[in-house]
Amino acid sequence: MSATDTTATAAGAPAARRLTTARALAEGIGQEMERDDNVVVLGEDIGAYGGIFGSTGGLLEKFGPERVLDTPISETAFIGLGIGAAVEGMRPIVELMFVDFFGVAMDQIYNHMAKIHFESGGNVKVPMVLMTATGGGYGDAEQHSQCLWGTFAHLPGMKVVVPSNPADAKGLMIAAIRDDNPVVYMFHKGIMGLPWMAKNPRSVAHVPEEAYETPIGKAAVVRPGKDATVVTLSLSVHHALDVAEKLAPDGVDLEVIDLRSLVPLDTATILSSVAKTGRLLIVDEDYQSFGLSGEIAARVVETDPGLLRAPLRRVAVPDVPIPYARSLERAVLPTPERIEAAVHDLVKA
Amino acid sequence: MSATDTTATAAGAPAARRLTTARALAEGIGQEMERDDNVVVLGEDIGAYGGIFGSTGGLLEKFGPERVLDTPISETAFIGLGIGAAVEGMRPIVELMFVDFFGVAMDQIYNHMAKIHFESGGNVKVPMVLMTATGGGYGDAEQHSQCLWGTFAHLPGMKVVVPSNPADAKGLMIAAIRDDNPVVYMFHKGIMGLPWMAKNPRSVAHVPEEAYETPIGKAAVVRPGKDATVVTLSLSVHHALDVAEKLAPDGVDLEVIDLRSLVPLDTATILSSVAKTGRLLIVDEDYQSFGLSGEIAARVVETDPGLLRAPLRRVAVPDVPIPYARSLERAVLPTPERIEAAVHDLVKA
Amino acid sequence: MDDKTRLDLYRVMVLSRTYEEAILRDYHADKKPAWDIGAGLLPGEMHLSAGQEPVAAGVCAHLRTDDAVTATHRPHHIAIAHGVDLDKMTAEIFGRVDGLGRGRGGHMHLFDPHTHFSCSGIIAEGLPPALGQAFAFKRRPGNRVAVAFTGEGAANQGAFHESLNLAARWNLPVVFVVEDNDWAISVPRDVSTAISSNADRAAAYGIPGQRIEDNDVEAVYTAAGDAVARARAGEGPTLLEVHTLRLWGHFEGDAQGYRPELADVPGHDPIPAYEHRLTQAGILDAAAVKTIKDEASARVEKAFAFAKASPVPAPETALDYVFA
Amino acid sequence: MDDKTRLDLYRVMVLSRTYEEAILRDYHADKKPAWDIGAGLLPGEMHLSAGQEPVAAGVCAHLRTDDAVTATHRPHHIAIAHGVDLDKMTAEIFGRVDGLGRGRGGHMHLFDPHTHFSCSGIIAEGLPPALGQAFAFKRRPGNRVAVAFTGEGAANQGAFHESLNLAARWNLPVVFVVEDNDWAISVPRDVSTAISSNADRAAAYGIPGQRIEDNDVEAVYTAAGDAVARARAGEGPTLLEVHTLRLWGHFEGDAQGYRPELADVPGHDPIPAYEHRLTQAGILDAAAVKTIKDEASARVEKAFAFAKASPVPAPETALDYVFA
Ligand SMILES: Cc1ncc(C[n+]2csc(CCOP(=O)(O)OP(=O)(O)O)c2C)c(N)n1
Ligand SMILES: Cc1ncc(C[n+]2csc(CCOP(=O)(O)OP(=O)(O)O)c2C)c(N)n1
Ligand SMILES: [Mg+2]
Ligand SMILES: [Mg+2]
Repeated sequence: MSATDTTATAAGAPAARRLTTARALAEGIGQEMERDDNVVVLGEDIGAYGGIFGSTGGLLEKFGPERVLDTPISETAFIGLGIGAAVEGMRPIVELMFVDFFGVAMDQIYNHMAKIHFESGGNVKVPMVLMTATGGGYGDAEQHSQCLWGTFAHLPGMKVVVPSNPADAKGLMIAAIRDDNPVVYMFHKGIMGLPWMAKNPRSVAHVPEEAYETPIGKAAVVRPGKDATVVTLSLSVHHALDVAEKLAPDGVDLEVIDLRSLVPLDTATILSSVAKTGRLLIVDEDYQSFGLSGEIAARVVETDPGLLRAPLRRVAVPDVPIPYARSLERAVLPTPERIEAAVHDLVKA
Repeated sequence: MSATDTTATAAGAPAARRLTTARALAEGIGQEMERDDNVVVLGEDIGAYGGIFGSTGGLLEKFGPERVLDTPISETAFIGLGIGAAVEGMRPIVELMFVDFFGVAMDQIYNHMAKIHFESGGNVKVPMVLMTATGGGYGDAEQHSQCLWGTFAHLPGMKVVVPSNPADAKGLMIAAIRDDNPVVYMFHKGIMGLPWMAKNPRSVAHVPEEAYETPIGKAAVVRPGKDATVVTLSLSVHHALDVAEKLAPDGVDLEVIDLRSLVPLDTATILSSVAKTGRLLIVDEDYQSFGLSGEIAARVVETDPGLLRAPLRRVAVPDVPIPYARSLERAVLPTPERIEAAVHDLVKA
Repeated sequence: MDDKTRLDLYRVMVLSRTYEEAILRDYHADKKPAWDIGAGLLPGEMHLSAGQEPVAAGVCAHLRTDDAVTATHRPHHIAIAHGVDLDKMTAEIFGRVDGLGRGRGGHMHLFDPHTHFSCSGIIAEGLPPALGQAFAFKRRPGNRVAVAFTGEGAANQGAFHESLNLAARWNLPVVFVVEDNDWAISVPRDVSTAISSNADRAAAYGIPGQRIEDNDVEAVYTAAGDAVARARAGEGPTLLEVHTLRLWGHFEGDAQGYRPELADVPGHDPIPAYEHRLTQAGILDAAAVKTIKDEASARVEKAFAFAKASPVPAPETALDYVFA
Repeated sequence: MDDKTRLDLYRVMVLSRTYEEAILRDYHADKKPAWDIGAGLLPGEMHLSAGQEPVAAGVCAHLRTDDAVTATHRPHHIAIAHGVDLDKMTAEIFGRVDGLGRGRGGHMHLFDPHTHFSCSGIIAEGLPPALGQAFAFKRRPGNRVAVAFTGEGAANQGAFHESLNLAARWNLPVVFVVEDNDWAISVPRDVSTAISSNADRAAAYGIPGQRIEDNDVEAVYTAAGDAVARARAGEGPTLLEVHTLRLWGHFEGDAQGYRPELADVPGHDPIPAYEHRLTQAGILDAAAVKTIKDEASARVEKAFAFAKASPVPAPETALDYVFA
């Protein structure tokens, strides 16, 4: 698809400066590249194309082919190359075009990138960012629509961050680049504000001009509420907020938590919210079983099962590959409709 | 290591016929190969060597190199070959020597083996068995000691079975071969009864001579009890049983559930046990977070959080790679000591 | 090469092109005014094969219905040349219940047990399953073969190497066909690949390798004939690379700003060129061209009508077919 | 080739062999009577390099401390030849706090930032990181190089192909060294590999490839010298394959029942052979041999003493070092 649109600057004050998530992300990378020569970007179609989802738009023009490198379709080789470069003190950002492709290079990722620091007893650091696109909802079917963050979060040694909006996308990328650990940075295509994909209204928003870090490991309570807690992340945050706004007039007051990072997971924020509301809905676009939603449930009940005054509710992909036909894809994704139905169960339970 | 020991037949009655898990597994494969020419075995060192962990001992001698094939170290190619052969109606058993190596071939496994049936709308079946060794406890460190069943169970389209003893190992293998779906068969090295590894006493036991199926998707209550439920699998079943026997005299009566299969997961058996005991300990040799233990917690509390009269306890690998030094490895594995300590917490809570 | 064969090659190329033009039309028709990849009758990525017809036509002309073919994310021309049912294929691309996969798979996941055709959206990962089909064929009567198609960009993926070595070592009846259209999305072949011809990589596996230049359907036909014959005769795999042309973008919506030679591309369209060649040879004339194109249009229209008349899958069936 | 160089090669080979013999002793010492892989001072798999010393010695003789080396599951001879601190390496293999990885990694996971040495237990997966080290070196002064070692079995793994293509295309200062010891555990090279020399695979990447026969340390030295010089000069990667010998089992405990030529193996031990050659050449005599072996034994004894004196890691520290 054609490169992402340029900054949509609202008339006047830079305070009102609005960017798409894709632009904010690329801006964060660019600012770190200016600050530190060791930051380079590698991947497929991240140069002239600017990244299939716009994550590297404008970087080649600005930093040249020595620091923004298009690779062959050899994920094992170029992700491993990133690891070796990081071991030697560089800070590579390597893009895996779609997270769905992890299976061709997972050994470098989980047996090397994630374990070298531990195996070396802390003597070797691997400060790299593995950036990848996630998610469905646009008809790309089984091999191009997955989230899979549960798969990465299950394996020790890598941090996992998942932004939901432009400001966090920039701040989490800068924090990831500066982190001395490998960080898997997972952006959902649906939050990028791409000109060629249905945009959620919050995919273009104010982003501070200067470089800043959004802390890794800290969730955000994006909507305070008292009746029930919705723990979610990425594109689903926007569905949850939309449902919350829709139900507010009926007197249903939802608290919405945007996890922002899975590893480390901000258990404290989840627990204090559930302690307050006594009701928990987890909304996750990854596969339901053996993943994120289960882990959150466990963290709550290993603290105190009494916190839950109603049965846990989960809205996730029901352990089925993402089908192509829209009617089927809609049925398995965590849509506002499914979230609303779950909230009704939860609050009347 | 040298091939597994031969059948240890107890004097007299075939009823008392005792096999190691490795022998029972190989016997199950052999009986199916006799029954059906479409059953073949592929993998590294599964021919003359008989499988590094004895899973194919004696099969080359019996069925020859046309049906028992040593492969190059090309997991993507030979697992994919298994898929294509299965698509054409064969029933290949493909061994991935250690599950730790999944990362070099995961795309064939999860994007192809597991999804083709769904993508084809049920028109193409992939009846293959992916057999792999799991687990640590013998000093093999970060890249050769993992369980990772949570990783496979999270991804839809493959059944996942995990035997804990000789009779189930044979029955689950036969059921897996006859199943029209891809089945990931994960055996722990510590249950195989290998002559060169510390044996647990239950790794040599009676195994019926004839071919039989152990149903996939059905857990076993291996020890009934009333005070607390221990849900576990694979080698940890034996640690749990040992702890249960040790604590019985002190009046602690544990119910131990051997899951045997993760996909499908026998939620009903777990729920009825927890409904009875009100106390749940999950023992899992896989990484703790975002995996099996969380999923079980979620299934309980989405049914009824009131079932849990005490906080959930988990004994798993605490989100750290498996270290080499024995002192450290012991500290992270679900040892009887850690299980016993958790049971004490659980029953006095 | 006889006239009938040449006409058949032309016919297949025309049918394939007519098909892609029809998809192109419907794909964009209802994504306006604000182009949205997820909108309309045909959501998702759409990789069309215009310009690459000579590869599919020349290779598949040698195949029987019971031979296996694995294709890539750009599969339509290959499916058509191998004789996949056009109605069911189109219904699948439209996500309907009468599709090859009952609407589950879509355009990158076409599975036809009848013609042993399949494809995958993951680069080079269609090769290993082709080995397995060849492995099964080798153990049964019929001298069946498997053909695995892939792009030149895919030839740098590990699966390519592993598959060629294993096929060669086990002497499997497989033909590997690399469609070199010069581009992997925005990355030119010389940026990604250390050598100029992937056919030279055959030597790394001790098998014959041949590169066919100029997108020449008859040269493809000849080379593929030898390769398929070798495989049928039990002489093992062959690697072919065809220098072909990506007439359109990588996928629909690709502005191709990265593509310097864009202006010359239409001038290299292989179909008018072959039409001219056959006309010069006196095998074709304007009337025959019109008949062939009309037949193609009629066949494609019928397939599209079938697809559009087929029901959309019911949401309640979304969980079906995960397991057999 | 001067005498000093030849003596140094011999010295490194002897040190490496002396080291492996000491590991062998301690590995089996306390696994009796019922041999248990998990028991004793050295638990887990143990892959020893006896017989392969000529490869490590001949290649690493050309390296500087700040050049990078990645090795395999069979890393000791390479680590020794590259000058990894023997005390810390031994402490790591014994799982002690003074080890290279504070006892976390063990014998397949040796990381030495000082000599830029690392290894991995996953086949062929040590190659991609070597590319990254070379990539970093290329952007900095010093003409540093990276050498990636791998076995002949590993040459059929996808990572091998991807790494050679990328290194060649980006003209990285890397030398790939394939140790062909004829076996991948129980699978002979001709069962796994479609061609007889992996050096021939260099042509698939447009880089020089050379096979060195007869486990000849001096031939390795010469070939590696050229390869390292090319890399330092910015002329890109080279692929070398050395026909070497696995003198012992794949790992300790391997009965090698699958190995027909087992009886002849000891006769091909490269160390007595080189000793003889240097003696014939008048460079070595019995006294010199004794001195060199005594020095090696003393060095190894010191390392083992250091290791055994180092504390076992405290269980409370098991969760350390997951993150920086
Ligand atoms: C393993 C993997 N990596 C990356 C992609 C994304 N991708 C899809 S098509 C494509 C380019 C393929 O180029 P080529 O093989 O030449 O085929 P072409 O598109 O030119 O027909 C890429 C990189 C993928 N689908 N799978
Ligand atoms: C990806 C992967 N597959 C399989 C293994 C198991 N394995 C360890 S060593 C080995 C044989 C390696 O042979 P080769 O590369 O020739 O090295 P050698 O052992 O002969 O030194 C195998 C198959 C592994 N470690 N990694
Ligand atoms: Mg191409
Ligand atoms: Mg070898």
